[in-house]
Amino acid sequence: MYSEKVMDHFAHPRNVGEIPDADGVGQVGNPTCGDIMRIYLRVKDDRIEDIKFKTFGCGAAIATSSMLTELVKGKTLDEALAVSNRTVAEALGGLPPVKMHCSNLAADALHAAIMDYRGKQVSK
Amino acid sequence: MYSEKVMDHFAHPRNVGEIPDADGVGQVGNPTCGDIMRIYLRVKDDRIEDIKFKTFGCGAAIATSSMLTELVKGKTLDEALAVSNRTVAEALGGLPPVKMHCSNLAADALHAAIMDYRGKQVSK
Amino acid sequence: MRRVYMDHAATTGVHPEVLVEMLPYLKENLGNPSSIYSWGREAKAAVEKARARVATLLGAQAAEIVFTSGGTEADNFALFGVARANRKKGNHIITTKIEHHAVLHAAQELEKEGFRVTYLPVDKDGLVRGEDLEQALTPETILVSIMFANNEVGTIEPIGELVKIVKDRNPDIIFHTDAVQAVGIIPIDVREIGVDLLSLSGHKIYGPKGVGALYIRRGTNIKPFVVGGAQERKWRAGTENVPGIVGLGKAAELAGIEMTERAQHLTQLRQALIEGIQEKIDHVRLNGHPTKRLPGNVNFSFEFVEGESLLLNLDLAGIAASSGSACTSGSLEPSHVLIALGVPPEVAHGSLRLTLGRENTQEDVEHVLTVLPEIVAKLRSMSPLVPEGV
Amino acid sequence: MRRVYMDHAATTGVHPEVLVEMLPYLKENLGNPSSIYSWGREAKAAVEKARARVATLLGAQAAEIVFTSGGTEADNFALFGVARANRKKGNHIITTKIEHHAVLHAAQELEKEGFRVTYLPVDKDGLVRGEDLEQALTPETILVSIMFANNEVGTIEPIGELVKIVKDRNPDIIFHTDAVQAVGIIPIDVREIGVDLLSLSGHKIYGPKGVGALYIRRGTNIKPFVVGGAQERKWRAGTENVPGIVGLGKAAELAGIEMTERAQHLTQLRQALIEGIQEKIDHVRLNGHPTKRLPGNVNFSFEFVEGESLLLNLDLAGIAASSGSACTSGSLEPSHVLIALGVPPEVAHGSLRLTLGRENTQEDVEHVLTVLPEIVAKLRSMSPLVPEGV
Ligand SMILES: Cc1ncc(COP(=O)(O)O)c(C=O)c1O
Ligand SMILES: Cc1ncc(COP(=O)(O)O)c(C=O)c1O
Repeated sequence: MYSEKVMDHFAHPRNVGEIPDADGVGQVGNPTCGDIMRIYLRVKDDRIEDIKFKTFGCGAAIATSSMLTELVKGKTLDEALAVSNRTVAEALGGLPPVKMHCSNLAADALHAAIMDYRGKQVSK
Repeated sequence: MYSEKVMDHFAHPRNVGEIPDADGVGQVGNPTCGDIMRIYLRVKDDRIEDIKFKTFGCGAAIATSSMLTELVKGKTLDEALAVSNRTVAEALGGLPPVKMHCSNLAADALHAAIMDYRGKQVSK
Repeated sequence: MRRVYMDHAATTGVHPEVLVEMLPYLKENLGNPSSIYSWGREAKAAVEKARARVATLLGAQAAEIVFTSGGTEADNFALFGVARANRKKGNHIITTKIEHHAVLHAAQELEKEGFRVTYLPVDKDGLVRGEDLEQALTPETILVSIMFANNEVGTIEPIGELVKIVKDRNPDIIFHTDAVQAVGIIPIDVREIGVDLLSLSGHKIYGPKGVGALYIRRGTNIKPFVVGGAQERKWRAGTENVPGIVGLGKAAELAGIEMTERAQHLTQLRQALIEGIQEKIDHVRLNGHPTKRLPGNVNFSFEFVEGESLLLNLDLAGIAASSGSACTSGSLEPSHVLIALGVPPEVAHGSLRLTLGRENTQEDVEHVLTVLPEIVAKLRSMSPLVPEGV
Repeated sequence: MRRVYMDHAATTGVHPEVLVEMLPYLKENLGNPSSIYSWGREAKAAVEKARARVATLLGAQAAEIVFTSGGTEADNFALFGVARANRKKGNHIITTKIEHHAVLHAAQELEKEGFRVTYLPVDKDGLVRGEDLEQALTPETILVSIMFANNEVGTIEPIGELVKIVKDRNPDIIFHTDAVQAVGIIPIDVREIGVDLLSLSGHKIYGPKGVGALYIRRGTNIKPFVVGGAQERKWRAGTENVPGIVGLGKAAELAGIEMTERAQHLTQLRQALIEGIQEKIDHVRLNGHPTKRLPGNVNFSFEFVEGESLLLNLDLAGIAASSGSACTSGSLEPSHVLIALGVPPEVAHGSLRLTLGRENTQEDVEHVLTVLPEIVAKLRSMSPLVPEGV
């Protein structure tokens, strides 16, 4: 069902956890649908210095969260915003069609986290 | 499908053939239904001295014809009239249900032959 | 790596003795049972022997057993066959919210054809309440279909009592039970419980996949579902799956002989598993009835974790299990059965079904009890749903 | 005693190489293809491999193949599925008088549901005439179902031309062909002939009984027939018959590889049999088209004798054959196919079908040519229908 790359990220997820006092936090999904992703960001000089995630969801949800964090770590926020759910799925070598929609939300969570960060900057 | 007894009469039918100048001939069935039985009688002192049959039909039709001729040979005509299709089927150890009706007509053919004989007697 | 198969409610392997009886019909004897020559007659005799064996297991007459291509076809046959044959008598059908999709989707199709269908609720343990059934009956009701035992949570319904409620009201109402998960596992006597129709499937009882049967009580008004040739006394067309039918017959025979022994073994392992999980893992919920349950069924919800990732981790550890119905693992909806039991959707997502079989051992149970708590802990450490302090 | 099997149109044995590929799925691998753990994934991969093999044989895409429980279900699926899905577009269906009962009885059921069905006649060789089809088409026509090759008399219909007639009139009319007797025996390319639906069955091509498939051209408007779980991309519910499907896949592959060779072998034996019978027995009639016929089909009527007693005598001599359709041997009516060809009923009763297979030899043919004339002579000597002087 899942590619080897997906299974690798699922079995050994990168960047799991929380960042205490994160600069930005974003969450998407809802438990009724079976998928929730939360992304924590540490931002420095407009770059993602650190990123962590917590995910409740299926194999695809966990693997996409992990993959996303690898993809964007060290990127500028604008570069990170250019990463879409599709980019993440492609980086994983594809996902089963049935999983493309609901379990492939990690980029959305990241974007929410970046918005959260930017919102806080403005209100400072 | 058929009992051993049926198969015995089918494979080795008794009294097949014709009686030239028979005293009575009876035929039932029609080729469209797939079964025709013709019975030839030689009658002496109101007894069936000889009996032969010709049958076009399935295994049951041939076996019942053969069985019937064995059952009635030597019997008086009244005794022979008491033999029914059911008697024949029972003497064969039963027939498949689907064959009970259309292929179990030998007694009817015999009855027709006896009627033919009696008719001829009257008109003599 | 130790491989542990605990998904016997999804499918079982073929019992070696079953395979032995099937093989001649995959090798030497190619006969079509409808043919009158020797090969055909031998195949026919084999099919009839299998029919008698299945009938014996159920306390039925051989002529009341019709072979189908599986449990799903048997269920479809029952629902479509009864509804379409009795349309003039009434247009109301009663079933439950926890049926297998083979019944539910057939019922939904019938709704499109103009039938009215009542889907009975169940209590928190998955039991249908007699009062609910009683209230649902109308003069228009022609068919009641209630499963014997649920495939996900293992709850065993009081079918005998439910039949009585229906027949007391109107003996003409046809009662069908999907007994795919119960036949051969727990005792069933069709005369005693009084059902008119009962579905079963080969591959749930160590028979082959692709074969099942519908028990049709003599005199039941039902139409054939698959039509064509005159096989199965015109009840089910199509060249008979001779090896499959022979396999189902043998599986039924073995199930009858070994039922008590198998059930004891399964119940013991089941209790060890249930108690072990409850002891070792917090925030769990046993789904289904605590005692009125199939001997081999364990179904838990683990809060804050999602079922598929649980299954994948178990698979990486060599353990085969399922989350909700195996037949719907392609779906993203939480199990309709758990929702009907009142389990909140997010908890339903975290359900795990472990179904035991004859070859499972105490060691298998211990293996699961070692591996599972670690996996749940790992997933919870990644879950944004875990509240502070858990 | 020499045993000669010449009823391959009724069913074939399982090819030894087919059995070899099936066995792992009856032994070690018990997986349910819907399950996500390793056993399930392996079973799924095996099913998909089989699908690709069947698709290759037909020139289709793998996603266009849906596995069923046999040819009958595939035919029922096509007829009921299309009619019920397209009811709003029209209520007219066209088929022929010589279809298998799996199509005919489905059509009759649909008549009861309010559809109008035209049963096209055939010429004396069993061919459907394009003009008849053309005239039968109406603006209400939603489905045309014409078999690829007839199971009794072996006549091969000009399906490509018939499809063209239909599609030229209205490309939305769905064209189904029951190709159970043709797939794997003669070349078929679904793209080239342009059919929308095509039925096939495993046990006619050295695969197992109880499995078949329906080719569904992408985009065809059809409803599922068996409903329930989400198997076969929701086209056909029910736990997959994994060993059966694997067997069908292998059988399809072998049929593709060996087709030319097998057909040559069969055609040679067929001609020897036809010529031998015509030479040795008087008052015979070859049923079906002299050249447009399946390579393994021989069908004769022997005047003045009845088919069942012919079969029983052949069986006593170790020869397995059939009279009319094997599926209807329980019936007493003369074959509807022969009647449609204009054979008089009493001659139709005397029909014998000998269908050759890959293991038949020249010696088998000679054996039949020795035994058959004696049997016919014996039965004729007992027949009241033989006219004087014959
Ligand atoms: C309760 C129940 N009914 C019906 C079925 C369908 O049976 P099958 O897979 O043999 O079609 C199943 C199993 O999948 C089941 O558990
Ligand atoms: C032309 C034709 N269609 C359909 C069928 C039915 O196939 P099955 O026996 O696999 O259901 C057969 C064989 O019996 C056949 O010859």
